[in-house]
Amino acid sequence: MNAPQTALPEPLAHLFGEPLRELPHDLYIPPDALRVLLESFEGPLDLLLYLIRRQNLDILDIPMAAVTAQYMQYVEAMQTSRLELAAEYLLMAAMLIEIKSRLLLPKPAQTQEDGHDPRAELVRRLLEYEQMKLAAFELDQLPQAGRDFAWAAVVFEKEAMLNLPEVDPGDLKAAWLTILSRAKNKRHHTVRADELSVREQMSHILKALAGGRYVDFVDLFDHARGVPMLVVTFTALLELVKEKMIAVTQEAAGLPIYARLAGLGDEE
Amino acid sequence: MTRRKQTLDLRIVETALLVADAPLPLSELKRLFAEEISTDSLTALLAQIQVDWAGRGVELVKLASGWRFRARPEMQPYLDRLSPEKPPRYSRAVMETLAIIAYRQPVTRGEIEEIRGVTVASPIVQTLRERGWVEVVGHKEVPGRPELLATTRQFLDDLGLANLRELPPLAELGNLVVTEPEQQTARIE
Amino acid sequence: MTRRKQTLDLRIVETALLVADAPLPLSELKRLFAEEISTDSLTALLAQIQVDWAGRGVELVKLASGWRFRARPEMQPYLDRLSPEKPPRYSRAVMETLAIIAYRQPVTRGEIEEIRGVTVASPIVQTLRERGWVEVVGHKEVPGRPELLATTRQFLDDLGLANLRELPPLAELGNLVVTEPEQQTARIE
Repeated sequence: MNAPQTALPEPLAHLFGEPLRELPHDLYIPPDALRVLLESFEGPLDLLLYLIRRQNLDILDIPMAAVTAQYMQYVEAMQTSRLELAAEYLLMAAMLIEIKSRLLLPKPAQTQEDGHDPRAELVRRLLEYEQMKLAAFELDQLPQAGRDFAWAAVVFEKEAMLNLPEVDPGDLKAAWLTILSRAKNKRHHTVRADELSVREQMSHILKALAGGRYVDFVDLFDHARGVPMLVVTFTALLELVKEKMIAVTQEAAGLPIYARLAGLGDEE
Repeated sequence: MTRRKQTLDLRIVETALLVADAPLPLSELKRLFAEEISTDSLTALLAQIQVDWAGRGVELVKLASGWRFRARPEMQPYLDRLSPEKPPRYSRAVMETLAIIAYRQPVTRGEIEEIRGVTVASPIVQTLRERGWVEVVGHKEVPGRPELLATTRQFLDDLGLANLRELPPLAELGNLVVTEPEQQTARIE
Repeated sequence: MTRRKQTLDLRIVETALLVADAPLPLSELKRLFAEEISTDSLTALLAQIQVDWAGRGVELVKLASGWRFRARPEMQPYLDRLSPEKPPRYSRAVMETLAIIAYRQPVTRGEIEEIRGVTVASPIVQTLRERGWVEVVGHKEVPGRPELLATTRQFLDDLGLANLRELPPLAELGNLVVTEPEQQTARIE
């Protein structure tokens, strides 16, 4: 990074009581860039890796003093710039200082953990993190649907063949049963076959009178269909009159009786 | 245009059309190319693609809103096997309304509502009328002159019935429904 | 199989794959045919389609959930001209979390945090779940019963992978270090 050598208005940090006006040369970052750079780290492990890799240090033989010092400089720079400092950074700082101090202490003779390096756990974590960091980079290089390639999307316009629901008489019965089971009083809802034929004939008569035609009462009866049908038709006519669906008129006794749809004659 | 350049242009247009989720007008297709492409050249490319795809299951068609690849209708029988559509069913509201019209006709909407205990939305009756199963056969002479609804000949045909009496008799349904004994004796018979 | 029959079968499979809005597994493709088709015949058809499409802008690929046509990544620069708003790249935090879930699955959030050394914000996992790349596959039987996260088939599909083994190989831990071999053996247990 080629940094412009502008004087920093305030000490970046204090190292051993001395104000640090400039970050060490290899560490120098223009103040504006500091925030961006620090925000670009994915946490303390990432920052540590950066420090180690940047100085080409052997990760398996981290010079704890140097790395800890550098790390602390960054952390202090973060505090000076009033960047929101995540607890993880401070935790890592504590861990680094602890490792450093344990390395400085003479090893207690009796509890000699043979060859155990206090740095081992840190190194393991750094390597594992770096492995995943690289894997993330590799994953991001893979062509990604939507970003790097598009799926084929040929349309298939289904023939506007309206698929109508099928209904069979049993469905009607089932529907009626539902109504029945819901109704408090099913007295009105019992329909018998003979009643149905009356109701069917009622619809027939209404259709015959469609458009407000006057139809001779006699013509509504179809003698070919037998006496029971005549009775049904008569019952249907009575029911229609009673339910105010048709009107039956006769000008005078002996003249033909006419049936028509109710209400229409009054307006015409 | 060199032959090679033309092949690349063809591939680009073809690919764009194969992945587009909407028809692409010429103006859009032109944006595929950094250098300007004339309408004639583009139309020639599209015509060439149509020729390339002749005899396949997918064709390039020109629609009002642009060009688009689509599966030929002949492919429908095969494609239908992938997603066999379940026959749709009428909602309970439609079936109940139909049952009431069938058994209680001629009947007004108000009467249907009385029996069902809920309002009958217009689309329900509309559905049945559009299906050709229900028609208006008159008006009842009460305030508002409500329409009288009845079933049609087509309804009987579609359900395979000769007449309404062939509908399942409902009298014995009483056995299937748990009600108080006194209510059962109160039935009109 | 007659030549003509084979051409028709090719067209049918090709059309179904071009039209499908998700990868089609062999089991699904078999349903295209009324008569039974052997896996070998079907695989041969798919291989033939791949040959037919060689050198074009769209290719047939085998993914975790089945076969699907997709535009070659080389075509993306052209396609991007049609829709300039590219989906954003995921942040490093998202990609690192995804990598840990992909390579270490099934894994808890706590375990991800341990590897990354920072807390994993909920929106990160949420982003991956909404994309359909990560799902909860169970709970770890430790206090708090944290969710176990794993990648989905769609994750593999969207990255053009047939299975998890096709993920880029992890860098060997030893190779991460630029040192003499003897040091490596000395330090890493």
